[in-house]
Amino acid sequence: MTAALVTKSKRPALSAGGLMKTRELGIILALAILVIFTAVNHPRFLSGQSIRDILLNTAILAVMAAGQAVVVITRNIDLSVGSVLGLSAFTVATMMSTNPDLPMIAALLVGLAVGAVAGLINGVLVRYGRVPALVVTLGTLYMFRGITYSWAGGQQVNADELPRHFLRFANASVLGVPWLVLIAVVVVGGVSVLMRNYRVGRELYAMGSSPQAAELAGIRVARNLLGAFLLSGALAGLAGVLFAARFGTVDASAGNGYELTVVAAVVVGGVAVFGGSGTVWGAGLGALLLTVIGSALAVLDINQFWQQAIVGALILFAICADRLVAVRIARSLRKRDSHV
Amino acid sequence: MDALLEVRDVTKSFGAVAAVQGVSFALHAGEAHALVGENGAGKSTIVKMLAGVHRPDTGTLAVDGAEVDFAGPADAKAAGIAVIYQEPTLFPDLSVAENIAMGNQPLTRLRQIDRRAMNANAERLFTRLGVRIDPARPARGLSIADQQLVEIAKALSSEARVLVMDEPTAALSGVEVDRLFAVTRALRDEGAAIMFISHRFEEITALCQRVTIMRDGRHVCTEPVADLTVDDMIRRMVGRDLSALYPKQEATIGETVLEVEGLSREGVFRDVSFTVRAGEIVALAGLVGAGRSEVMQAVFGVDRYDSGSVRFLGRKLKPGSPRAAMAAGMGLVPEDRRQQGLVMELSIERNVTLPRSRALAKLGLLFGGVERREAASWTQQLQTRLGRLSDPVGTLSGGNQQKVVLAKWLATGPRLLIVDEPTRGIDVGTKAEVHRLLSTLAARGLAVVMVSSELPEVLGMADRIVVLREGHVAAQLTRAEATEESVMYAAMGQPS
Amino acid sequence: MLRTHHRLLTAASASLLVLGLAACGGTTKDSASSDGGAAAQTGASADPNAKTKEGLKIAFLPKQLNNPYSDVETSGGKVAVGELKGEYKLVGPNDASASSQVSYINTLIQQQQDVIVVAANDPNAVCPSLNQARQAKIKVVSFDSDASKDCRDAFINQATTQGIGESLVKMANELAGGEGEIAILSATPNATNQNAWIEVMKKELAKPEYSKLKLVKTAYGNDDDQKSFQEAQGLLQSYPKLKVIVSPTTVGIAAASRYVSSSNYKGKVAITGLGLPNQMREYVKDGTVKKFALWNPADIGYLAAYAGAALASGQITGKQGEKFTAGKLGEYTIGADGEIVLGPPTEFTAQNIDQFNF
Amino acid sequence: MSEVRRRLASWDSIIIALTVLVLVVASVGVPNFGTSRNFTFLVLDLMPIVLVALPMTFIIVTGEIDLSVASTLGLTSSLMGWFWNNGLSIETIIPLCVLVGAMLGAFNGFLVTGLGLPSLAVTIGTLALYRGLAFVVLGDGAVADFPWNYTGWVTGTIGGGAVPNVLILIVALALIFGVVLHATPFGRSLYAIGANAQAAHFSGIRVARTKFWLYVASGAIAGLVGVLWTLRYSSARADNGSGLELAVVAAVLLGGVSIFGGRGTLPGVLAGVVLLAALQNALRLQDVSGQALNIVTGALLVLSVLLPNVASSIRATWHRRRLRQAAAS
Repeated sequence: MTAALVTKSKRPALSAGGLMKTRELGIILALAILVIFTAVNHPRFLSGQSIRDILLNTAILAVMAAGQAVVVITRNIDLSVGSVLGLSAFTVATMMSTNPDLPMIAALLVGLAVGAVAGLINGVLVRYGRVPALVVTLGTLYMFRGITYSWAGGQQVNADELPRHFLRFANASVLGVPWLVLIAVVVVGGVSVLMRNYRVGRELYAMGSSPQAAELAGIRVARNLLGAFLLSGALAGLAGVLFAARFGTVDASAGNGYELTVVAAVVVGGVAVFGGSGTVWGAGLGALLLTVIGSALAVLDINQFWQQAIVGALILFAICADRLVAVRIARSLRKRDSHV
Repeated sequence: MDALLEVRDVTKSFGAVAAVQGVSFALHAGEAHALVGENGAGKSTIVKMLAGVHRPDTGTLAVDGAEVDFAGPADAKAAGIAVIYQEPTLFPDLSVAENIAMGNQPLTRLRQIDRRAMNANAERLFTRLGVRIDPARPARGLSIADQQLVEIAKALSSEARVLVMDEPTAALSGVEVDRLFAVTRALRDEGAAIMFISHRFEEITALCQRVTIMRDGRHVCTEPVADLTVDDMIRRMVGRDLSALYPKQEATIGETVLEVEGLSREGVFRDVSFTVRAGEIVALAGLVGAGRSEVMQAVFGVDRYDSGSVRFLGRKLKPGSPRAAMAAGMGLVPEDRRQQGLVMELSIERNVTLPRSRALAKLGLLFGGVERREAASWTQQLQTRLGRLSDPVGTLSGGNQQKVVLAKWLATGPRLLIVDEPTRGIDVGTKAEVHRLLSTLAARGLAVVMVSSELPEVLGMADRIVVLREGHVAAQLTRAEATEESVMYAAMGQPS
Repeated sequence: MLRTHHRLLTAASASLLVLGLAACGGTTKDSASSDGGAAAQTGASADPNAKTKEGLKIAFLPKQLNNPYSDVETSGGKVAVGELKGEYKLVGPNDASASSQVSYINTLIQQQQDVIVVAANDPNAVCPSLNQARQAKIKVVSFDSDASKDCRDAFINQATTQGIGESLVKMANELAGGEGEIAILSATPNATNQNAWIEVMKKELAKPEYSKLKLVKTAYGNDDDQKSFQEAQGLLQSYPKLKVIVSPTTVGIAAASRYVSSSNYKGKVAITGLGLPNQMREYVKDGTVKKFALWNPADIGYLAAYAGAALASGQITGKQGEKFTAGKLGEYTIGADGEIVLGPPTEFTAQNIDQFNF
Repeated sequence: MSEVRRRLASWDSIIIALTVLVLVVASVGVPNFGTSRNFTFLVLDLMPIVLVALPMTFIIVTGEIDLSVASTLGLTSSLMGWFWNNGLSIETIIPLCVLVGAMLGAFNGFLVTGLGLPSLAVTIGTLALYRGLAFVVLGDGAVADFPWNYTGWVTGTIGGGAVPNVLILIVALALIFGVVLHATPFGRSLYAIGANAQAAHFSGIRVARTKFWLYVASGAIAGLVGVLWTLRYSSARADNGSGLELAVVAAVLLGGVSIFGGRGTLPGVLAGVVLLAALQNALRLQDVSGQALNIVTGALLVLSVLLPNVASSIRATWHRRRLRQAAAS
């Protein structure tokens, strides 16, 4: 293997960082093309109100996508997020309608707590029960939703039952940026930095990249895994509060079927389903892209029925592209190392 | 001199198989200690206990004289034990520098990871090892040698007091081995304890002061290396005379069965040609990573090849189709029994009859214990020790698992049997049985290709030896020409 | 191995084909008559003087459970069943899907109810089950959203289709000031009621007096709060000159009002349609909504329960011209196709809205 | 442990026993449960799940998954309405829909085996794609005027008795799938692929091709169920069967099939389907809301994997403790 020494002197054309950048660049490019095309046909698409609406619609999805991305990076999945959102939204809405004097921060904390408990249950079952995440979260998807339904029993919390300040939170803004959007940016940004620059983040990547090696490397797999599920749950809980504030009407079916949209955002955003690669802010971009597609279709007056089909095609396109890029890089790396 | 690390009377079994039984020895500061034994002697289990992966069933480990109970690898790491495993355990998606620094990344004041310091640190370690690997590239796609070097850098970076190295040199070139030893000696002289596992005795004599020998999961002896000759060590490892292990029978060599011509696959092997005749045992020798298994897997069709041809019994074999190879009369006992040879969760009978289930079916259906009868007959012929045929094959010992794999392929009635590391990880007794079986089969006219890393096995069994180096045929030696030296010389491309 | 597999596949597909072809050769849409399933429930004659039975088991099956409008409707039904000294039961799916409604109808048949009062999620999909119910001597009254007329005994219509369509156009015209673009935000595209009303609206809009009103789009919010909310957004983005959104569904009008009241379209775009006063009060008070209409939904449930009881007691059979008394609401006459019309809708404005609580 | 005891302790026998228990208890304790008409309703309710679960079992046994089945069902249902509106005869439409289903499955199969993409991601993608296309084909509308002799056959019973016509179809297909899985070389190869695809490849099993055909079968059955669903409700709609994929996967896993592949039996799966449907039916007759059933389904699903794991780790602890005691004495 002496030849290996000789060829190693060349710097690689694509470094790890460069690779990841190209992936998110693709989404940004797709976003840009879509926005420009739509705006040329419908200038109002770029009006302040329209951008505000898109960002508000993205916010909830992006918050959930950030948590989901962390779980998927560890080579797991959390299908229960839609149900956790529903549970949290209904809990918080009920609480706020019976205690209208509670401050907004109480609502946020309760939502986070409800989600965190749900996430912790998932994590414990996955880690200590040794039950695959897909099975656990499919099970808790039913269970959390069932709990919400049994509790709500067909009731609905309406906008007029909720305190003003709670509803205003969804539209109020700081320096022109709505709170909802601000929260989403802080969550996606914060989790991105955590995953990129902190030890625990890199350990989560390592766990997804090679679970056995992670055990051998002495990474505290159990703690990290519980943390990942707890984060995903807590963020779904937070999303529940935002949902209640934004839509004002909450019943037991809030967030039904959201899990697939969230997973789609994460996958489109470049997080590999088999873990280890992708970024949280990529997932956030994925959420934005899905929302913009929805809005653009409405504005361009394309039959709204195409929307779901386009989302599906986009997911398939994203994973095909990732696969092709991976194959090409593997080939180029092998060529570089080979001497035969 | 106080013992830095002590292994006290540990036992560990997996299901019915006792991997380690009552083993004790001590590692001292400033000592390089060799652990030798045949494959399957229990060395890797010891390593995994030291690493905190396995907990001893009975017995204890002690660090600095105090008993410790490792709940996981983190505890072992915290106790100052670093391990380089036989198979690299890298994170393919992370950069090389991150792989090395995992767990103790340099931090900035905000407790963020200091990437620049991390990369510089990796660069420094590589310089110390005398290799050049870009610290920022992902670990995915590194060659096996480079992966092993990253592993070594990883262990060095943790500044451990005990460094356990499980066959670190298997994939390395002579220059790289020299560098590694220089670094290791420096560590040893700084007061670290080194545990070194290798099959190369010259490396053991070059590096180590003491040696612990294991056989069949038991401790044989721990003695200064200087007191033992290589022959002593081998005798204690094997526990019997070598010749009995390799019961080579004379066979009449028949017509050519397999012709491999100019077989190439980019980045793996190139222009490999050789022939195998009926009744002949041809050994494929070479270092790990020389492409031996890859060539035979391409011949059998489980892997593809880019150019060249495989002719079997005079007909060109369809590439990339194990099914075609099977139908033509070829069988492959693969290198990795757990991953390639057997389906561990399935029962013994299902495993034995897996390639044959179509032939056993009547009207497309498998009824009335036809598989069990078939499996019973073959496992009996191979004297497999088993409970029930319906037990999962994973409950058998390594040697008996290997017999099941052999049974599975012999049941197909092959004209050519490819055996890849046929005795890896099985006990000495079974080893001899497998060798006897292969000899008998060859004597009956079966053509055998044997890939093996064990020189004695190669020399003891083969009629002809094809030596691969870096993916091409370095030499073809007859039984008469072959010696340890000549084979190693060809395999390494330099005097060893 | 694969050959066997092929054989099995072939065998399986062959048997499927046989299955498909066995029945008869070449039934197409044009040759098929789809009324074979109608239960023969004629012949029975009404006895207007029959005594109203007590202890009737009357079950309500709304489109879905957690819908405030349905809640108000069924609460009226509960009152009526109490007056009739019957047994009231409320069941329903969590999602507004026809298939889950079918399972509930089946359960009600098993439980041997006397009357099923149903709001059909799909007029046809529930038909076979409703007919099974009728064969099991259960009377079927549809309310809110009709099932096919050959699989129920009577239908409680909130108002005539014509009347609602006309009043929706009239309100839109007033709010638009006689000219400009309007859009409709409906429930699901196959919702029976809404589609009938929209049909009438289109006919009305074709009249000369509304020639300056232009219907630019009909959007569908699927009676889902969030979807309706986003559809309202989409309408306003796509049609900058939009003056009025007409939403003939309580979910849609509430969602659209909430969006407009929180956006800078407030005051520029008017919302009207059919809504519940309690849900709309806020938006009427803050000026987003000037005027909307609705009948009293509780009365629908009330009337449905009485109609069911009258059917089960043999006072009526569902034929045109039969009469029965519905408690406090007085006497009703059955119209064509078993339709019973509740009465004209009420218009709500800032002046009168506080008089209503539902 | 003896072989008999091991058989008895396996999850699929537990689930079969549980199913029988639920059926017996419900027949005795729940009024109207044991009637022949309720039996008909029960069979009709579980028909789509049980049929889709057959190929799904095969796919999960090989370690893959197909989440797009319900969308395939929806798309074939939509197409069925569209074809019907365009004047095709029902006898042409039915095989055509099954064929379309097979093609949709083949597309999944190609992406999974041809391009080597993870099946979970692929079928989440086609779940959205196929459902979207279903809406594109038929919009939110419904086509309802299917001929009575077909809709009536699906909802009807043999000779007007208790046995629904579709039960013949269910039994026939379940028999075919059961025999293929448990008594043919093809079935053997599925377990080998699921437990260790590499070893299967080394044993001459054509892993990719096998998986491809499983997706085709899954699509074809989903297409057939799309037809049956449409006929049962005499309503071709784009949203038909939405969410069914989760119910099917839940039933299959509940029946003791390992999500990692290589383990599970068809009788177990059938028991899982019947258990869920019977519970739902019985609870509804008792006026227990469907919501409570969600909790039961979820809990059963998690327990079906959790309990065997807990049992085995308890056994391992005992084993170690015995060894330690033996060493100490």
